[in-house]
Amino acid sequence: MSTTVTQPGSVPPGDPESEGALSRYLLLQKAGGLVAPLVTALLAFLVGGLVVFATTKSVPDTLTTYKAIFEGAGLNWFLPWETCSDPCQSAIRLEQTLLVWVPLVLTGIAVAFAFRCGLFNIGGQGQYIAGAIASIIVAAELPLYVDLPAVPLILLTMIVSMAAGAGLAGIAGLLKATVGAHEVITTIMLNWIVIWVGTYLFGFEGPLQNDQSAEIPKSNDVDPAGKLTQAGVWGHPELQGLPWISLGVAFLGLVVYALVLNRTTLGYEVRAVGHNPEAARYGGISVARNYVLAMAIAGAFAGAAGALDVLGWKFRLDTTDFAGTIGFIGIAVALLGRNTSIGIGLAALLFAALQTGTSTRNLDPEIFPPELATPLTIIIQGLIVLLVGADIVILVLLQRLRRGRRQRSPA
Amino acid sequence: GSASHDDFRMAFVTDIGSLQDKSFNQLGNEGRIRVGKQIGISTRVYVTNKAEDRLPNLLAAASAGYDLVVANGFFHAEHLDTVAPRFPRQKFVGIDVTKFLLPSGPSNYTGIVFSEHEGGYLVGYLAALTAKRTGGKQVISAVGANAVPAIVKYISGYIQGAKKANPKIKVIANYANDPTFSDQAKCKKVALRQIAQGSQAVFQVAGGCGLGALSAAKEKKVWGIGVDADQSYLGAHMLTSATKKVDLAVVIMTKRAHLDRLQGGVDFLFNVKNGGIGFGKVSPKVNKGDLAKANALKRQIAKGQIKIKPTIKF
Amino acid sequence: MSGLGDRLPRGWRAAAWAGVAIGVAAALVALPPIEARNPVAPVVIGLLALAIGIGSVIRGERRVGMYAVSIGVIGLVIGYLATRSSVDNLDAVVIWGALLSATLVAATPLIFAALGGLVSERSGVVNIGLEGMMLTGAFFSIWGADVTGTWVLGVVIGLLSGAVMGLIHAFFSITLRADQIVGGTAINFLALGITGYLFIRIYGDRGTPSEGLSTIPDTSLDFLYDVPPDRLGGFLGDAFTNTDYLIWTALAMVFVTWVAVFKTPAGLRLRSVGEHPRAADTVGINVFLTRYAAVTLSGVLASAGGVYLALGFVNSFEPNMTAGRGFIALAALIFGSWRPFGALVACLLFGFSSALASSLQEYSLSVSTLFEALPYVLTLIAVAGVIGRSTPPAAIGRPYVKQ
Amino acid sequence: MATEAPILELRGITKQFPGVLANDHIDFDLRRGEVHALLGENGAGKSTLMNILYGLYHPDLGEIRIHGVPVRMSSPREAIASGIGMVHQHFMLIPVMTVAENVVLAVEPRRDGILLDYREAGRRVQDLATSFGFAIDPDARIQDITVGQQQRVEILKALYRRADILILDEPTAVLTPQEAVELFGILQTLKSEGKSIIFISHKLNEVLEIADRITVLRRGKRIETLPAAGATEESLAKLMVGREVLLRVEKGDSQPTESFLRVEDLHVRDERGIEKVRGVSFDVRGGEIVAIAGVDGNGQTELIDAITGLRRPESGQVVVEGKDVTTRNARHHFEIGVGHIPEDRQRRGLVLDFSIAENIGLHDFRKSPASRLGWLSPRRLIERARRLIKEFDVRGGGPRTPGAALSGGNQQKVILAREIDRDPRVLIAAQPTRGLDVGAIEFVHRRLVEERDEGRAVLLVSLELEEVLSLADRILVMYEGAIVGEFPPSATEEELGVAMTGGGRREAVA
Ligand SMILES: Nc1ncnc2c1ncn2[C@@H]1O[C@H](COP(=O)(O)OP(=O)(O)OP(=O)(O)O)[C@@H](O)[C@H]1O
Ligand SMILES: Nc1ncnc2c1ncn2[C@@H]1O[C@H](COP(=O)(O)OP(=O)(O)OP(=O)(O)O)[C@@H](O)[C@H]1O
Ligand SMILES: [Mg+2]
Ligand SMILES: [Mg+2]
Repeated sequence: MSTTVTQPGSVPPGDPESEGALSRYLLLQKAGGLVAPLVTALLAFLVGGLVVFATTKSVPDTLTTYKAIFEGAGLNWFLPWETCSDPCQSAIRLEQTLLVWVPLVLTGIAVAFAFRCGLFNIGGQGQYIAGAIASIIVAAELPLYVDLPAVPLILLTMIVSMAAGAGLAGIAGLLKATVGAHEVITTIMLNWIVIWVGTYLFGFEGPLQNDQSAEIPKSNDVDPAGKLTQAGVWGHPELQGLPWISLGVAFLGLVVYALVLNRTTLGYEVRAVGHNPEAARYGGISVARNYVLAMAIAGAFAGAAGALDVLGWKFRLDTTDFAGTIGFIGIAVALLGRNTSIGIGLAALLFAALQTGTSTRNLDPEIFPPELATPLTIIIQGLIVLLVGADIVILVLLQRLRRGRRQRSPA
Repeated sequence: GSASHDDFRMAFVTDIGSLQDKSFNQLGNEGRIRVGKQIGISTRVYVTNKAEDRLPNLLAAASAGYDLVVANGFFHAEHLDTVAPRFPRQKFVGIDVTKFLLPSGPSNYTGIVFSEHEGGYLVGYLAALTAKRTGGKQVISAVGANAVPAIVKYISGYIQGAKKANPKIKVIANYANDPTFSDQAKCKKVALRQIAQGSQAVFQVAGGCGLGALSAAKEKKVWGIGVDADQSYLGAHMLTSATKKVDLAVVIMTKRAHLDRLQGGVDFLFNVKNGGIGFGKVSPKVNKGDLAKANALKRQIAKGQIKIKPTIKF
Repeated sequence: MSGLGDRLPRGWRAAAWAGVAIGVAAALVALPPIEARNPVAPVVIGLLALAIGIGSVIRGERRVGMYAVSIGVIGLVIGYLATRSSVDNLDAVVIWGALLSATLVAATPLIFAALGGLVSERSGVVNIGLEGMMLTGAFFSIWGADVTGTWVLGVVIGLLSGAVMGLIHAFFSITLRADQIVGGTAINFLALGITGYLFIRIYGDRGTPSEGLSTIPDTSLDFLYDVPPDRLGGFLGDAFTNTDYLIWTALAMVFVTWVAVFKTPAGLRLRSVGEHPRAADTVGINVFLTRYAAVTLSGVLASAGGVYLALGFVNSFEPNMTAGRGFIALAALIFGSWRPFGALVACLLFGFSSALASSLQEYSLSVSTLFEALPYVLTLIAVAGVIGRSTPPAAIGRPYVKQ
Repeated sequence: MATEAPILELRGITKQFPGVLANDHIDFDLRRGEVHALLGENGAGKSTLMNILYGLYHPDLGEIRIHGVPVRMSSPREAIASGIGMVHQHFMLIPVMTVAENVVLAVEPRRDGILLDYREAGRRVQDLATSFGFAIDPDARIQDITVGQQQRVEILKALYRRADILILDEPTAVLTPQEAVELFGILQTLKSEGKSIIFISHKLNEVLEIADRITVLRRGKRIETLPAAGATEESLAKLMVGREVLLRVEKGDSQPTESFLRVEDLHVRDERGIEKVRGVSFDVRGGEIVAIAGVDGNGQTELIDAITGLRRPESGQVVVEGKDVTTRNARHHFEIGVGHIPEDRQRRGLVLDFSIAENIGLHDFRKSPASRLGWLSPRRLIERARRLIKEFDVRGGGPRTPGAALSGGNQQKVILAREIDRDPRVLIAAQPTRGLDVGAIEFVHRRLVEERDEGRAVLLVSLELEEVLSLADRILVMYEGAIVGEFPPSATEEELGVAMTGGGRREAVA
């Protein structure tokens, strides 16, 4: 696969023969980049089927359960022959899936971006919460004192939330850059610190606890002007519909991620530092600055996720929100998506679909006991992540296959 | 019931926490199963795993046409307020969700409120009496999971009850601060510290986490007091349990709805008087006189002769 | 030009350590049993420690000097705050025996898991699956004790389950050369899912048995209460009578791990594989086997943390009962620079501050949630201010490819 | 010299790598007590052959016999058991461990059955070293000792395992002339003890000096095995490359212009706070090559780091074209026209996972045409890379090929292309030919002279005296952080050698 256009008379640099082995390898890697996760996911579902089978003890029931998971995620909405009654259940379910997809994409990017700079950001959860808390402060508390129209309020909220996420992650980046503190420690610690601060703020007798019902550990509601639902939703605005803005921001996030990383000097620096900090330094790139910057940018993505959830459908925070796992699943999303934009988008869809698809409202309790639904989800997630690692096997198999074919076909 | 109710169906929506939380989710679910068998109706449970599940679960239950949808836990307030008005021909019940939390005031909604402080009062009273009889440093304690309304009410009642039995008693109240309600080690450590401060009885108000507190009581040979369900099965160290009969509430509401006698737009109070709140099996080692006093107190509370503040500062 | 030795005189290092001790003393004078009520005492003593620390730093003893500076400041602040607080509250918060006991209890699962991480990471395999390995150990120890009727077999089964998780991690990260972080993440998911699933299927409604479950017995050290004087006896009794065998095992394992990793041929080989697998290979060490053994052993050690938590401490199992301790252990391991005693110190610091955090509730229940952040804030400060960079084994995270 | 049956025979060894036939039916034998040199260009297959012998690679075809008995080397363990020891091209030492730990690894002396007896280990290492006549501190950490000492540790490792056959893969590539001489002394001792040695090198003079017999490989094939006596450098070079090679650099006289780079009383400390550069002053004018000669570890690395903005000097001045840049960072240096070919191409010179095109943009990706307003233009990067790949004859890949996939020599060409194409006024070249074969060295040398002739100021730092003598217009000798003498290119190796080891100190010339 050589797209090289050579000038007449000139010898192409690295002639096809010598480039052959290498380009074949690279092509394979690219193919593997798409094929392997797909095969992985399929394999994981097959193995997960064993768990379902062990539970239901019948093959048809296993298949029914899988069908229910698929339809529960609303993925059948995409099937052309699927008809949709009113209210369209498959649409509502898909909407729920996408509602989870949005923050998963953004926290996935938060992990991936740091990864590309050689940093392991376990702090996606904390940065997400920081963004959510900040958006409550701006969109629910601030309007009590100042009247702000919708557009400035929403913009301000988004900016402050992203800054909150960026600031939190930036601390980890700064500590890494200045004293060399390992980001795994600092992000874990910061996660817990934010969780407890949030619990304090909105908890019993906390400073930001709800004004109306003083005994419930939740925040005030987001000002109506701050709700993203005004600009239109997929579904009903009050029924946890998916704001188009959220969907748009998630897509935009993926595009921005890919562009920043691959098409900007900033991305070049980040990747250089990620691959070889010493060479980057030699190349005049400030490693410390990039550590801080990469973490801050990563945190901004996670912070945006928190803001979109609060402004888009949560409208308030309560203390149970802090025990969530969005940020941690973001790690799995980044890993499965191999830190690429498209990969993250697809991996997030898979994990989101799995979450909504296996919720008890979608599984028939007669067939699959509702109390086992949660562990089942987690087991399948684990299998997917585990088998991501096995992709080298798939790669090697593919390589063998291709080589075999090549040898058989006449030159 | 009449023929028109033969296809009556009921759904129960849990709050975050497992179906086996040994606490309000589990109790509510047991109520659902029991009432389903008793009056022969079909029922279904919807488990809430994450905050974003609450509304879709309610909506799914309502859309599926369940005649009665019971939602567990006060975090459902806003969502009930959204869903109930959309399905006016179906009934909605919210446990721990007073109707005042639903601004639109739907007429097909019935709130259920428990007087946990009465239960706390009773077990606090019994614990203090028992400690008095044992002698020594007069200290008892309570371990709450987090500062949420039901827990605050339990502990407030507990303190007042203990002081009623012995005004000089010291009551240590701590939170384990375990949002997951499952980190038993945390509750156990808190309880151990309380016992080191001389506590003779540990009241757990922390669901799954609280089992750790009871384990500390067992190990240190002091009294343990269960919560919500009757936890006397945990062993001989159990003094008693403060019971909150969520299961009973589910059963009663369902039966009423089934007979079409469920009144909307009101709150239903469960307390000592109507048996929704009380104490469970009492250890046989407890002095009979003390038990009699506690039972007498219970009757007084039922008659409204004793004022218990739902929340006090502690 | 004078050599390195001349510029770092031993005297200043000793002085710096003395500064650390004085810093501790600044806090101690204001705490029970001394309870000085005048803020001058802790402030003066704290400033002394600070001065010594600064002096040492200027004289070139930077590391220990910084310890003295930070301990001096912390001692000063704690001491000052203590003199401002009521004696009642102080007495309720600072029960040294109970604090120490709670510290040990909180630290023990972390110690096991951190040692597990150490063995694996010293061989070059990142292990962020510690959390999952702990959780499996927790569940299977309870299940084992329940089924076999004896805690000994419960412990064995719990440890075996950890070994299996370790083997899975080893297979994927060594044989299949999967990304080690991916493998560890998967282990965490799988453990959470599998233990949750089995717990519900086996123990559904009532939870793991409470009566009749054979659990790890406590060491009976009641005689400690009789040690004179009364105060000391009370302290020792409060601190140590509640300790079960696994607490002592954990402390012993720190020493054993240190000897095994740094003083034996096997340890040398283990470290060589983690530093430079190709070099190890060229002298005939089997890199794969060494790593397999290390990761499996890592699973056993980490699961011991879970075994202690479930079968040793709370005597029951709840899904997700490890609640993030595996990650804290990982942080402790890094904090301690991949050294057993370093990790021990980190675990104890963490255990102590979380014990302290929950007793600080005496001051205010409504902000008790904020106190919960104390261990994390302290760890962050320690890492940022004093510990700084810690160098991991050179080959960590990289799969070894034989030619 | 022994003439009995060979103690080691390789027959028909063949090894295919993806795309490369690294060894093609190679025969080789080794006699007792001889030094047998293996000679060949980069990539000729020398290391591959030895790795097969040592059990690291498995041959596709062929047979290994020791004392006439066929053996299967499936891992280094078998090789060690057969009495083979190998000093690898890239040392197999663990930097954070001590000399003793490295030597005894896997064959540790024990105490009480389970504990490692460190004292015994240290003693054995000490004894062994003494008996072969070299000094080493068993308790020193590898990362703290010089490369020459590290090599001795490698030899000790083999001897400790009672090796009769010692393979040395390019042992002198990293040594100073003095160290090389010492090494040859050691090899003579080993020979007299009856050990047999396989000696791999690109350096023809060394091979002629030390070897008894020479086998030449070219492109995976054995070309010839001949006795050293009677061979000449020219004849060997021709056998290696397959054509006539210019061994001396052709260059005219230099026409120096004004000073482009001036260093004034520079003091630099290393990471551990030790002063490695102590008051160095010199200047380099346009159109001349100034070489800094010296034994490794005498402050060259720190000096270059300070001059290129990678390390903040303690005091003193660095002036480029009249501008004081002492406190400016690396990026600033590159921007005002300093080119830097770094010492360690893999660790520093290249981002191995980046493509060639991206690597070539490492210094100017921020500027047009590589980027505009922060936006990269991959197309322009690739165009430029394609041009330079052709101009600098980089083989083994196209613009999108990752740097890691290139051989060492080609990696160096990529760096050279990047640094020279930016048209720097000052070009700093540190060890630019380390590990390269004669063909590649010839290319690099020619380019450096060309750059000089175009009026650039070239600062060459090299451990190779031959290189220094043939390229430099002026030679500065660095010893213990100071310039101890300046020499003209007509100086002899002996003169330089004396200065480099601290003998006959002269006042530094500004
Ligand atoms: N990932 C890879 N895929 C295919 N070939 C590779 C890969 N990595 C390295 N190679 C090949 O391996 C060789 C690199 O090995 P090495 O650096 O030992 O080369 P060398 O023989 O020393 O060359 P030089 O003479 O330039 O130093 C290159 O020829 C390259 O083509
Ligand atoms: N692991 C490998 N994978 C693919 N190709 C390899 C590998 N190792 C070596 N090669 C290729 O095999 C050929 C012989 O390499 P080898 O390292 O034996 O050369 P060499 O003679 O030792 O060169 P040098 O003088 O640079 O050390 C080279 O073309 C190299 O690119
Ligand atoms: Mg070689
Ligand atoms: Mg080479």
